[in-house]
Amino acid sequence: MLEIQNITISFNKSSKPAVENFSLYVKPGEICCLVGESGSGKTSVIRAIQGNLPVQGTVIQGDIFFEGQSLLRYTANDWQKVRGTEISMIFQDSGAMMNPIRTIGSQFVEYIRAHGDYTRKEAWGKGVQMLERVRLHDGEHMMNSYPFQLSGGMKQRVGIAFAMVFQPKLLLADEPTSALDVTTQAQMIRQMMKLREECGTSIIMITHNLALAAYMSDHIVVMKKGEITDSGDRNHILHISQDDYTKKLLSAVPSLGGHYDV
Amino acid sequence: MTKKTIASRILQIIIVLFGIGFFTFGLTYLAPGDPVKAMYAANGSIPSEEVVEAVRKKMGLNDPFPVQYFNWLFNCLHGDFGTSYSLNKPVVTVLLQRLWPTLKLTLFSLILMLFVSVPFGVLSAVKHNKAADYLIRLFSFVGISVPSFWLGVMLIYIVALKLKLLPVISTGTGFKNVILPAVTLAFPMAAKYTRQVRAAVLEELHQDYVVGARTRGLKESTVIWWHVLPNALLPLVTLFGLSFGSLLGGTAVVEVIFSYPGLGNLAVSAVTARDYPLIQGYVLWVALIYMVINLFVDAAYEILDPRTKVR
Amino acid sequence: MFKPGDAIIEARHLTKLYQVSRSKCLTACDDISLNFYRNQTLGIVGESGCGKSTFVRMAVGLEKPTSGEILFYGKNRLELKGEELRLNRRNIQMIFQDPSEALHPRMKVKEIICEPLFNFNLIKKSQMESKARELLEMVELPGSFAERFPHEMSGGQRQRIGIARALSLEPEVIICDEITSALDVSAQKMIVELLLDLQNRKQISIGFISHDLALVQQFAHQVAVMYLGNVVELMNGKEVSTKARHPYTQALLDSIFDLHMDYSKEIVSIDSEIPSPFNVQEGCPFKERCIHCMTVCKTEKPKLMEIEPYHLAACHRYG
Amino acid sequence: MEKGFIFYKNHKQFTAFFILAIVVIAAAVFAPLIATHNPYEAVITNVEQPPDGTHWFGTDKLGRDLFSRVIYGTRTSLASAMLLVTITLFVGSALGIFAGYFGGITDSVIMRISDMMISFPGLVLAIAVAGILGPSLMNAVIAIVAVSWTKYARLARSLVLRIKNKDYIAAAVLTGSKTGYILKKYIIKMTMPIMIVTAASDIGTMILEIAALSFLGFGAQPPVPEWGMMLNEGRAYLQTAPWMMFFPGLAVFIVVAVFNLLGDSLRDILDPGMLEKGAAAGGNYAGNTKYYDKL
Amino acid sequence: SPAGNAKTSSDAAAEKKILMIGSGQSAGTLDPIKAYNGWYPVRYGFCQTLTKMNDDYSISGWLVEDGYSSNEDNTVWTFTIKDNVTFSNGNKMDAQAVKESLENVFENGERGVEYFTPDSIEADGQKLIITTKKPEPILPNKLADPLFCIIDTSVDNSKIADNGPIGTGPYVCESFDSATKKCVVVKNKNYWNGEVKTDRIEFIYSEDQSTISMGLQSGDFDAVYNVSMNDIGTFEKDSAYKIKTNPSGRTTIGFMNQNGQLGDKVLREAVLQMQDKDSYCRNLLKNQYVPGKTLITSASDYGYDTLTDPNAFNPDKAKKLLDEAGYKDTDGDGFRETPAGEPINLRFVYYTGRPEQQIVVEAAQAAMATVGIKITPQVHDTQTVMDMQKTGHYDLLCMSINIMNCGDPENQINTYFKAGGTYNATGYNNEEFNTLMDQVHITADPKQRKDLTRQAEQILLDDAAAIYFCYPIMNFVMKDSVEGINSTPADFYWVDENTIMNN
Ligand SMILES: Nc1ncnc2c1ncn2[C@@H]1O[C@H](COP(=O)(O)OP(=O)(O)OP(=O)(O)O)[C@@H](O)[C@H]1O
Ligand SMILES: Nc1ncnc2c1ncn2[C@@H]1O[C@H](COP(=O)(O)OP(=O)(O)OP(=O)(O)O)[C@@H](O)[C@H]1O
Ligand SMILES: [Mg+2]
Ligand SMILES: [Mg+2]
Repeated sequence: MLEIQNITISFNKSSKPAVENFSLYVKPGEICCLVGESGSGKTSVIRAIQGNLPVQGTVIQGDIFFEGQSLLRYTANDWQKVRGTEISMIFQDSGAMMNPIRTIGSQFVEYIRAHGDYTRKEAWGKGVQMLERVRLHDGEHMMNSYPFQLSGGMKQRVGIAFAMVFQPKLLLADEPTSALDVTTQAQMIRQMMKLREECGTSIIMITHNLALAAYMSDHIVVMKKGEITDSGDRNHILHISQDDYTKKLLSAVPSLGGHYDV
Repeated sequence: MTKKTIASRILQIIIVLFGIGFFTFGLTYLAPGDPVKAMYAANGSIPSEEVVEAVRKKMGLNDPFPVQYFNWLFNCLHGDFGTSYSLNKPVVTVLLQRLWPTLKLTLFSLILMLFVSVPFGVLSAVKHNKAADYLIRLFSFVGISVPSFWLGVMLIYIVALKLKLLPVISTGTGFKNVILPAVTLAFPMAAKYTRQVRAAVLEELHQDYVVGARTRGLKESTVIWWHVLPNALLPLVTLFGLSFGSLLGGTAVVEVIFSYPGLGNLAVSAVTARDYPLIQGYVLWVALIYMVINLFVDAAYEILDPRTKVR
Repeated sequence: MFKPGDAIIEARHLTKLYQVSRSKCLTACDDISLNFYRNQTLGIVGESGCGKSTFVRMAVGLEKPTSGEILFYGKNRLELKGEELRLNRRNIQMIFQDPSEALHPRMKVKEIICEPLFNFNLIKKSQMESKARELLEMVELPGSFAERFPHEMSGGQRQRIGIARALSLEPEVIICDEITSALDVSAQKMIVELLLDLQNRKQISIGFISHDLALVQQFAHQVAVMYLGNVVELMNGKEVSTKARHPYTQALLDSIFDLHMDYSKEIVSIDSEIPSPFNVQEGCPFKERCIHCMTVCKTEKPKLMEIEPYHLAACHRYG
Repeated sequence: MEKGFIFYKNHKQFTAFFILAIVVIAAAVFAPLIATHNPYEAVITNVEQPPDGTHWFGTDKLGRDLFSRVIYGTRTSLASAMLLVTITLFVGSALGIFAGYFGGITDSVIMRISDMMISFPGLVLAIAVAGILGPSLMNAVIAIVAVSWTKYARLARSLVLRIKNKDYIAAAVLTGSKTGYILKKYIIKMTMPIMIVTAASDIGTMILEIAALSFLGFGAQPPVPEWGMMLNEGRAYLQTAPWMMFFPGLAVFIVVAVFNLLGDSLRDILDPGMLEKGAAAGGNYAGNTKYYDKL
Repeated sequence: SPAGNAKTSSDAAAEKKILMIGSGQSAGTLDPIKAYNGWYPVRYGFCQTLTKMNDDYSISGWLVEDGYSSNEDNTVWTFTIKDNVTFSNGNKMDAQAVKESLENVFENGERGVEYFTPDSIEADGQKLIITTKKPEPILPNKLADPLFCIIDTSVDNSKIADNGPIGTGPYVCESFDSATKKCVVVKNKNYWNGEVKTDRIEFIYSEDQSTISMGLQSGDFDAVYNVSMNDIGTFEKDSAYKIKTNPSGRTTIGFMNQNGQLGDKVLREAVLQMQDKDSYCRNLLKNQYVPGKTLITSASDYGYDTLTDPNAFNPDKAKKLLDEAGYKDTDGDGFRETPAGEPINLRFVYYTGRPEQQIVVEAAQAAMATVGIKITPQVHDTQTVMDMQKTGHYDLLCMSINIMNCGDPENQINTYFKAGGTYNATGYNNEEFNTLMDQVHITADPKQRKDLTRQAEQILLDDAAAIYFCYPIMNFVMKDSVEGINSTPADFYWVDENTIMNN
């Protein structure tokens, strides 16, 4: 489905690349989590897949294939077609990703109609339906709300609703829960898992919560300083891996019932 | 805006007007020169001391300051701003005569300014650091640095005198008469706003919601016109109201150059003639118009920006 | 262990209301009583906006409570004013959440950490360098950092500077408001270990605020769980994962992803949103989201009561 | 020296404009050395001469050398603009900082006065004040100060409000800093750079405003060489002696341009985003500061 | 056909004769008695006065027959009103109408008494008898002032300020905009003195001199009143325009306050001898001003040619005078101090209203600097300058005075130079001069009046009393095709029934 072949991403010719020799293979319906310390290049990878690197950033080596086609050779037009339909994205703050002075509904309708042949009314109905699927109970009311009127958890669920409309083949998520409280985080994760079940969507998610990654994913990639230091399934990472960095990360995660030696 | 905020704003306007009234009245009270003599001088005669004294008494100029102020205030509240020394007419009549030409000029130059600055500002931001951007920036740069009184004179010289395209004198009532003054007024403003629009659009282009809109696969034109532009122009709305106000005042220079029969021109001659009632009336009026316009603009802003509404 | 006599600060019935607009009143803290004991750590957990920061800001004297009192060794600290208050401040220090916001961007590290000492005339100008080094050493940073500016350091390093500044006055109580939430897990671990080490050496009282229950219960002697401006449960830190009684605490525990959890289990979560803190209605604050909600919960607000030794909960089920 | 070079490399634009500004200031300071003639010396037999080898910009209606008058005009304009900016900066910042930091009744009083001033189109008040006090350069300066301090007060206040709630101020309070010390070390230290940059980029505008007032006859008085006044004098000679209008106009344009460019590049160095909005907030009407208060 | 259309429209333009006149002066009211500049009803051709001032400042009848007369002591004047005069509304103008019009001036206006105070005005058919309280030897002169223009007071005049008066002139007011001060006048169909040649005249006002001359160049105007000295050259060179000029009754005077350092006659003489008035007028004022010499303008025969100025331009003599009197630069600042060692800094006050003032003041300043006398020009508004003149708070003060405003200078000379004159604060007081002026007042014979006045003028010259800088030349510039517009010393007679633009 998605195959990243040995890419290197550089922001600055003279300094060390932000991401080096990164490879990843994602099967349909697979959930893959990227973990690692801040600045290790996780976001850069996701943005590269999205064709949305900051202007200075370029993929200087390697290639990314989506459904067998090289994403790096996509034109602006190609991107416009694939974005939001086959590849969707959820951000840390979905609210900020929406126009602050327009209602959720108007943006939802605009989005749906940009990619499909729907009347305004059909699009609206579809939007309401999607919002209710992510358990935002009063869909109509949500559609008429402005982003700033919603709580963080609601906004994130609206973000998922947006990402789900066109049943994307690939969902990219950059720390979608890190700004949320634990209870809301749990709601959110449940929605994402459901999306995978219902649409067979593959998910690549960035998180710094190792336990969360372990719970969700079929595949975990540990990154450090732009390189993959470890990767494998949950069992491998939690119990088998001998990688120092992985071990260090695991030991730092606070655990219920655990105690510091004081 | 809720009724309460509107009411409080109106109250604020009234308080400010009182303050301004007190301020201008106080200033003219303290100003050198005798208003009676000034009044006579404006009529070309030199009164004897007895006449001056008699008139002072009649006009209440010998009363203590608070009495004078409250008399004046009382009259103002009844719509009587006194009689202009130099024009021998009620201040209100004079101001009303000049109001419309100035409003016309102001509105016309604002519209002109918008038609230039919005497209140019957006173009400049979208073509950031490309040739078009540099060209527009150069234009706007010249615009903010060139003195309008110089520009106006040059426009008269070239457009009216040499090319004979438009009349030299702007005293008439026709549409043609307002073009040159409006262009002179609009040019520096357009330059300023082009910069503002550019800066605002550039900033908005870096906002997360633009990334969001793009990741949803919206067309770039949709992103610019339906997402970026409304957000960029919104904060300019308030600024716009302010400009309207400063235009009302700033027209003085341009009106003088073009002999345009507006409020600014009137103010300048009122000052030269030391026509205190007229100066006071002018200042109060312009402040009032200005504040009312700003009230409307702020109300418009609140309607346009949903974030200002309470949940 | 938590004898009232050992308390350095006793916060009694602190309430804080914010008048947001004419008609709207926000209850940030509602009748909170918590004590800070010598050589003990009080952990405070709760979701964002539940009033944790408001409480500690009142406790350190950055904010005036609407009602209630704060006793410092039995004396009401709220009555202090002017110079007296300033001199008293050195006893209670605070470390802030965002390390980049808490340091003057245009002051050098040595100036930042020695500033408190100059404020109380504890050192002379000439001693600045050596004192700065000493403090940096204490927070395990090389002495060369004295010459740096805040932006020349990483988040974890900056947070250490914050700690050094707070400790420079050798306070009796030090309060940490989510000091690790801007850091990644490894940095978080190091900071927490450093604090505990300092507590061991200097017998200070620590107030540690976090939204991460797992983190807090690892080292706090006492844990207070807050919900919508109220303390709903107060218990021994070691017993959180086993003895928590309040339905909200349990919901929190259920929502936590833990490395040692059962990965096959379904996630349970509260589906509703946290109610608005404006114009709080009567009854238990948790009533809308509680699975055990009873009729009494809707009308009567439960009091925080001792349900077993050193374990308090505010729930009608244990009333 | 080394440092200077590095600065130049990092801020080429700024350095270039800074040098240009220095050139302009030097022209003002060394006007007596640069000027070829006495700017006041009237040679009655030599009036309205077009530019030539001896009179580079020609002569004016009294046969005075226009080049020398334009050069001396730099003095007048710069001196009054600088004076204006300095007074406004200090009065405005002081009041703004005071209002922002102490809040309460001080804040209300200062801000209400500022509301009053700001609900005035600037030039209107300036005309009124200049008219009432009588025309002179000093009165023009006073008039413009009277209307422009509010902008600075508002900007300073909003900056202070922003800083005031920062944790580092809280930390300073907690660690026992005295109020005076906090004001000096924190508030003033953090606000002043922005205030000064705003002031620097206002110099151009101020020059234009003074020139405008002089043009209307409410500013500099003859025979003082001042550009606005020279332009007004030259207007009557537009057809017979266009150079009387051209060169002072060019001088205003160049100097205003240089200071605008300097201000712009200074902003770019300091913080591109924040000042634009800051300035906007400074000129914003009382009722609607919400959006800008975020700065 | 299109050509035909074009022809008809141009025919229409030719048929309806329209004239555009630009001016830098205007009034805010058309009521002749309300404002000091109430002469617009006459300028715009609505109204006429009983008498008229001729180009040689002599007076002749206009609405009255020429043969008016007075009694012995000039207190009773008898006029005969012309028989065929009608107001523009068709009403006949008889002595009764004139009487009412004149009474209106004194009843409703404030300025009448500045001219004369009537004891009674009697009307008898076409005969008008005015009796005054004091002797008024020059009453016919005074009646030529537009203040005394004759209007029909029998109609409702409450809106006279905006609608214009009903007069006897060749035009009637169609519209007047007091904001723009634009006035449109149309032909008076009932005009008493023949057919009016132009159908419509628009008077357009702009206070900016250069704008007005540009308007003439661009074709916006057909004629312009008083093109400024800077622009007149452009029209002189261009044969498409013609220029009518006339020397006016005005004098630009520099008063010297003898209560200060200028009390020393030597210093005054030096100041006078430094003034190169010929050069000022030639180089700075573009020959649009006549170099001054005597108080009364060269355009009248009050002795400009015959009197001698002992202090004519002579810089060397001035320098010698100062040196000898002990004016030396003792402190080395480049300027002389008084013999007593006090620094000299003479404040020269002027106002902006008249373009030549700033120029002559600045020129005088520059000239005095060359002999080491420091002068500081100070500009104020007219009112302040008038106040200063009254109170004497100045060293030098520049003022432009229309000495000949009534065709006779007596009033003005007394005001400014006689001891006790309202505006004489210079401290000038010469017994001989005062006696001469007293004599003038009771003299009716014009020739004798002139003689006496000349003698008084010579005394002023000998006493170095004031600087007479120049006399302005007024002009009317028009397209070559315009006829019937003239520039006159009286300055009130812009248009008449013969005014026309030929195509
Ligand atoms: N626009 C940019 N210009 C230059 N360098 C950049 C840019 N964006 C990212 N980088 C650099 O690339 C590297 C990787 O950044 P990236 O944002 O991908 O890390 P991350 O793992 O997502 O970090 P975090 O967990 O903090 O989000 C970092 O060293 C960063 O400094
Ligand atoms: N100055 C203030 N004015 C009005 N409301 C305030 C103010 N400060 C805090 N609040 C409100 O009080 C409530 C408690 O805020 P507080 O900062 O104490 O929460 P918190 O538990 O520290 O949250 P977080 O985990 O996000 O830091 C919130 O709803 C907040 O919006
Ligand atoms: Mg990232
Ligand atoms: Mg907090």
